[in-house]
Amino acid sequence: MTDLSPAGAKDAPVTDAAAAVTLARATGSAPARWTWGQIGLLVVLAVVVLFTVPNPSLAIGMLIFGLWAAGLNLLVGYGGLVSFGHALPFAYGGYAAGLVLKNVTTSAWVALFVATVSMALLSALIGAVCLRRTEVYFSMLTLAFAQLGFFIALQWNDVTGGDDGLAGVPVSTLELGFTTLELNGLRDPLTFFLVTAVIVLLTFAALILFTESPMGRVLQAIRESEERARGCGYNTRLVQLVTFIIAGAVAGLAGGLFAMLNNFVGLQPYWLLSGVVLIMVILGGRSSLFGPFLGAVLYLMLESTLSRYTDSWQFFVGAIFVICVLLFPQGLWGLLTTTVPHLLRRTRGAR
Amino acid sequence: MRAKAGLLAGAALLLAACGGTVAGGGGSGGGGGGGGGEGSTEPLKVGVITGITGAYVQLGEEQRNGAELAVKLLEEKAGDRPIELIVRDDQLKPDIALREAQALIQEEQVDFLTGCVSAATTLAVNQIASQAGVPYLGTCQTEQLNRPPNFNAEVTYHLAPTPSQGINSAAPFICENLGEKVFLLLPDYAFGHEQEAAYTTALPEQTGCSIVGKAYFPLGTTDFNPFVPTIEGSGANALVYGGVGRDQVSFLRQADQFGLTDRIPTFLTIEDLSFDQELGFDLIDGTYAMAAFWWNVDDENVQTYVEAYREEYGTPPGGYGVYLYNALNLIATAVEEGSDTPEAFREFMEGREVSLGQGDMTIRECDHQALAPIYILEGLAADEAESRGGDAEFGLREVVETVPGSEETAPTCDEVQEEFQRVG
Amino acid sequence: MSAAERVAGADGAPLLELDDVQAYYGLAHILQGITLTVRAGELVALLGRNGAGKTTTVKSIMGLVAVRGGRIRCAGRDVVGHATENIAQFGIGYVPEDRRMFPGLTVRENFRLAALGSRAPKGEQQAAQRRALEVFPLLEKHLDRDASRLSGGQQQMVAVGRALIGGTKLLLVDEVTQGLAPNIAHDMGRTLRRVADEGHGVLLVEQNAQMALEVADRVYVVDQGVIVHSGDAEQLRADPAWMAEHLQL
Amino acid sequence: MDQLLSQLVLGIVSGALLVLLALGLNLIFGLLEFINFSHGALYMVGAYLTSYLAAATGTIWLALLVVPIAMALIGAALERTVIRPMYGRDQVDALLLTFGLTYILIEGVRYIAGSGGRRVKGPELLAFQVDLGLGRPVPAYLLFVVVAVALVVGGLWLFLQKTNVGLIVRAGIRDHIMIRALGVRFDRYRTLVFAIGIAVAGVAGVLTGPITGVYPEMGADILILAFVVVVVGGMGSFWGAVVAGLLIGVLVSVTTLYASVYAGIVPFILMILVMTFRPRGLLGAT
Repeated sequence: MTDLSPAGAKDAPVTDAAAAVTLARATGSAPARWTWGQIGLLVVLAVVVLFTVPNPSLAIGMLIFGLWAAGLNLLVGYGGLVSFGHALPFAYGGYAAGLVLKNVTTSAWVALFVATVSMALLSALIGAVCLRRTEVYFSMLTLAFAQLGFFIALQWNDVTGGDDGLAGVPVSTLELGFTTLELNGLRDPLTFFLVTAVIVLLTFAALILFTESPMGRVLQAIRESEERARGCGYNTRLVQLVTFIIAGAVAGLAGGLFAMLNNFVGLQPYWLLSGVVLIMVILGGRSSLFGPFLGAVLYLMLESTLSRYTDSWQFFVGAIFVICVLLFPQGLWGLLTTTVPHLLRRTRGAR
Repeated sequence: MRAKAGLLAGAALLLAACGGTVAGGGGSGGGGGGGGGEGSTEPLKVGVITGITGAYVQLGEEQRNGAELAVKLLEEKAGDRPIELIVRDDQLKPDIALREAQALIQEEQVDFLTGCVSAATTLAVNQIASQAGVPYLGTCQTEQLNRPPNFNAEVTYHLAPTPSQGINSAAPFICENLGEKVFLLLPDYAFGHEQEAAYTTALPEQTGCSIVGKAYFPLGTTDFNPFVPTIEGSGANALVYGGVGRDQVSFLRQADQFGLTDRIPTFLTIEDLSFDQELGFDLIDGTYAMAAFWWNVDDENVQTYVEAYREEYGTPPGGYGVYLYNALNLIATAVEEGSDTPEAFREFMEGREVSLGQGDMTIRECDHQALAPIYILEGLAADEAESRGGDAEFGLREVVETVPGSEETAPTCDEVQEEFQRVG
Repeated sequence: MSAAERVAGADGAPLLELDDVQAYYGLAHILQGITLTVRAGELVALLGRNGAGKTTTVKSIMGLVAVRGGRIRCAGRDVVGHATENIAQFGIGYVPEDRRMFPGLTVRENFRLAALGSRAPKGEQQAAQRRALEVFPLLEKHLDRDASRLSGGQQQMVAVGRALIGGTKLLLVDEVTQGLAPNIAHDMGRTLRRVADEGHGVLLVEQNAQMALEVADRVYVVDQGVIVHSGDAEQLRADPAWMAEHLQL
Repeated sequence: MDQLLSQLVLGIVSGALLVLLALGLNLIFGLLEFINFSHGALYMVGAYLTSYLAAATGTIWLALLVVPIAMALIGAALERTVIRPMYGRDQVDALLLTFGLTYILIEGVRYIAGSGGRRVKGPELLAFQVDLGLGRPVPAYLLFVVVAVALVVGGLWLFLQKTNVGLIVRAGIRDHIMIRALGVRFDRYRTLVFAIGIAVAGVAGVLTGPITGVYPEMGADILILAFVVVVVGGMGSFWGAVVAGLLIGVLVSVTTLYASVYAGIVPFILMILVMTFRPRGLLGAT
């Protein structure tokens, strides 16, 4: 609770937030040059997934869950704000997109726009309440809101379909000016995959842009020491709120895509789902935006592969979590950033 | 460091080994059903999606057992075609059910889909089946599967009874034999709401019978103590409990501690042998339940199934495996007769009268609903079990009334048609 | 055996020796070579501006900051790399800059904790607590009050008293006068002087240079993580020009 | 009115079990500084041990003695092996670790004991009902649970207040750096506190068995509720956890009477309100 071991506020000659970020980088996070390289990595990952994952909807799901987790990592890894309720924006985005597709128009643009923007607005409200507290209290408040959302989704049968889920979401269409694509994840998974990949890549680039922007840097400074960032004259609450909104909007977008993929929005315990996405983030590594994609891919692969061989697959998933957290404190991303340069050096040395 | 690199390489290999189909165009959605026509010896692939992890594991395991047993008894053949059973876990989560259904259709190119223990997952699977044009035989009790907007006459079949079917069959018994002032204690999700609708229609139709109170308990409730005063305060002389599985075990245990079940006869909308065993004779004694299957029923076809099941798994089957047993038998027979396309299968199924694990059963034409007998069961004390024709270990209940499956107990086809027209 | 002999090292070697100590917070190189010594019976003041590295020096001695270079020896033993609790058991008493009173614990409980930490036999624990009260008799009547609710001056007494309990040879005192009224600060200074006279070594980190110079035997001045000046307190007191230059008085 | 009173009594019973879990969580969070997500699973393990012991001996009395000790040993072993490396690392790492432990424990138990639940027979001695003058009799076992919880809570409080170890634990919750600087070997107290927290969860597992039976997922839902209790009562506040546990038990129970549908969500609404108006919890230190 009282932790004074890191940078004692008085002695460290750190005078501005940007310096704090350099400092944060140095304490075990990713080297700076990976920042934009992450987009390249994501393209590579998407291609690998495209050609190797046997189940198309699983492959598409990996991209969507990855985006969801990357957005969450903005809060967890960059902002030090651990949300226990990130299933809420995802589910909300699903319902919003599903309802639009069902009742208003089958345009994917409109559905995704509504899912993203309305979730951003909702996040502003929820964030305003949750961000009044920090640490565990913040986490528990997000959990409470997620439970509230779950309760509403369960009870508001007429709109959400209750625990039966929102069924019969029609196949959406994507107008591109020169052509109109039908987004049917089942009949034409390749189109759906490519469209999702483009949306995910663009959003991912926007997220990187945010982390590299002055505001993103202040966010990381707040994680290191909120007091100091405030002392430097930053409105820390506002920066955190903006981040919360972005993370919410990204989750809303991911949820919308997921609803379009399944043509269905299901209801399941939100705290469990929130736990799953958080695990993807931690497993993948918190110090980058790409890490959570790795986490999502690994988690979904474990889940879908292991469950085919043994009923006790969750036992092995649990064991893998424990081993990962003990052996690779930086997650898969940390493994990558320490191993790859090392390998490169070795190959170069060999020549 | 070397170990880490090895791990990374291993992960990449694992990925590559899976062999992708998104790009490979393997996903020829709607590819199922085609099979190979008459005389083909291509394997008949049946996908089973059920909850092998999650709250109702026992039911899911039983469904898998039922399916595997059927395949074994069919000697793994439907006519000349070998039967290949592919079982997947939906964790009781609709989005997982969706994914697994998609995987079964796209990767495995299954010809038929079946299985489910919860309404939410059945609707999810049905939707994928509907899009892909693969016949789906639902096996859990829900009102929604073969109603608009979910019902797709091309592919959807429902082998388990709907809640209203059972409740209509049981209502006269409840009012005549248990009590006329009924309290409903129901789970707060779709299954409970469907029960409420059915009970509030069926019970007041009986002379002198009324509902004096109702309460919903949230999903995952295990502490039922707070409901006891409410129930007792309502002046009810009969209690209907609508929860299943874990909830039910907790409820009966706590009600017993209060002596509630001694004072107010209790009727269970759903029972299953696996939960009965956990409850034991002392808690079951004096309760009543209805079921679409009971292992002790005196019927030749039922007993064939029960004996085979006991031999294979050591215990008599509970209520959920039989739907899968029936489903596999129906599919195999249809394929054997050459009805292996979705269209031919529909023709085969509509109006079919068969006698399988549940005894005599009809699949009616209008909504593809199976009509099978509903049994009213009385819970026994341990010393009564054998003397009343049961089994010292598993004879936890005895059939006190059999209501044959009929058009009247389910919503009639006219009512169903009306609903279809109303929705459009 | 005099009090001074009781606490001092047998051979008269320094109680505390820092030799070219380097310490970092992340990448920031905070201590860039601190060298100083404290002997038994000596009160040494460590002065410097805000952010110069004073508190970090004390924390690095206590093992609360990772030392990445140089040596720290206490009573002839290397302490770098040892856990904080072990360092404390080498006979170092630590008075942290913000007193850290354990909210909800009484004064008596604070003393009892210190005695437990020393792992001395029970009888000696009692004696140690009595000695703390001899140094600060005022605390006697507050023994059963929540220490975190006492006045600032009283809290400092508890913090110092607590640090003295349990075989303490060397006292590290960080910003003890912060937020105290001038007369109370001077009382505290005199008390620390007395503690040193009894044979303890005292390292006093201070911003209040005036008070420190009054009671100290020797003075080190630290700036940007390096000792920039050291000398005899008495001489420096007589040198206003030096004071003005180094301490911005 | 009668009904409301009985509802209050029953609320206290449910609350009492929550209190036990919340106290353990609270102590562990206080001293080890992470949220122990495996707390619910360990509670489940305790309940399973009880079910086997009770089946072997025919009663839960022995389990009441043996299970807490066994759980304390399990807790200590876990702390020494997998939890210790988490100290000084981000809280989130401990979250993943304890999440993983939860999976391992639940699936491990399922593998050994099967998916179905097991019955635990309540003591014959208490198989009667007591008339508290509320119009309706209450099962004696439920009253026994309340008494047992009260004893455990009282014992824990005395331990924390009156013993040297308790003193160190209380101080460590406030400031574990300072307590080290006083020479206290803090690590062994972390082991001890984790063991105690798990032992108390084990007691809850023993007591719950005869009420709900035991099953692999039994820890999951109640764990979330126990977190809510900790936060509502105030992180690190002993009596806060007790008061909040009873309050939430009663609140859920009374809501059940008037609007059962809302019973599940009431604790969370309460938590949002408390966080808004009393950020440190009902009895949390400011």
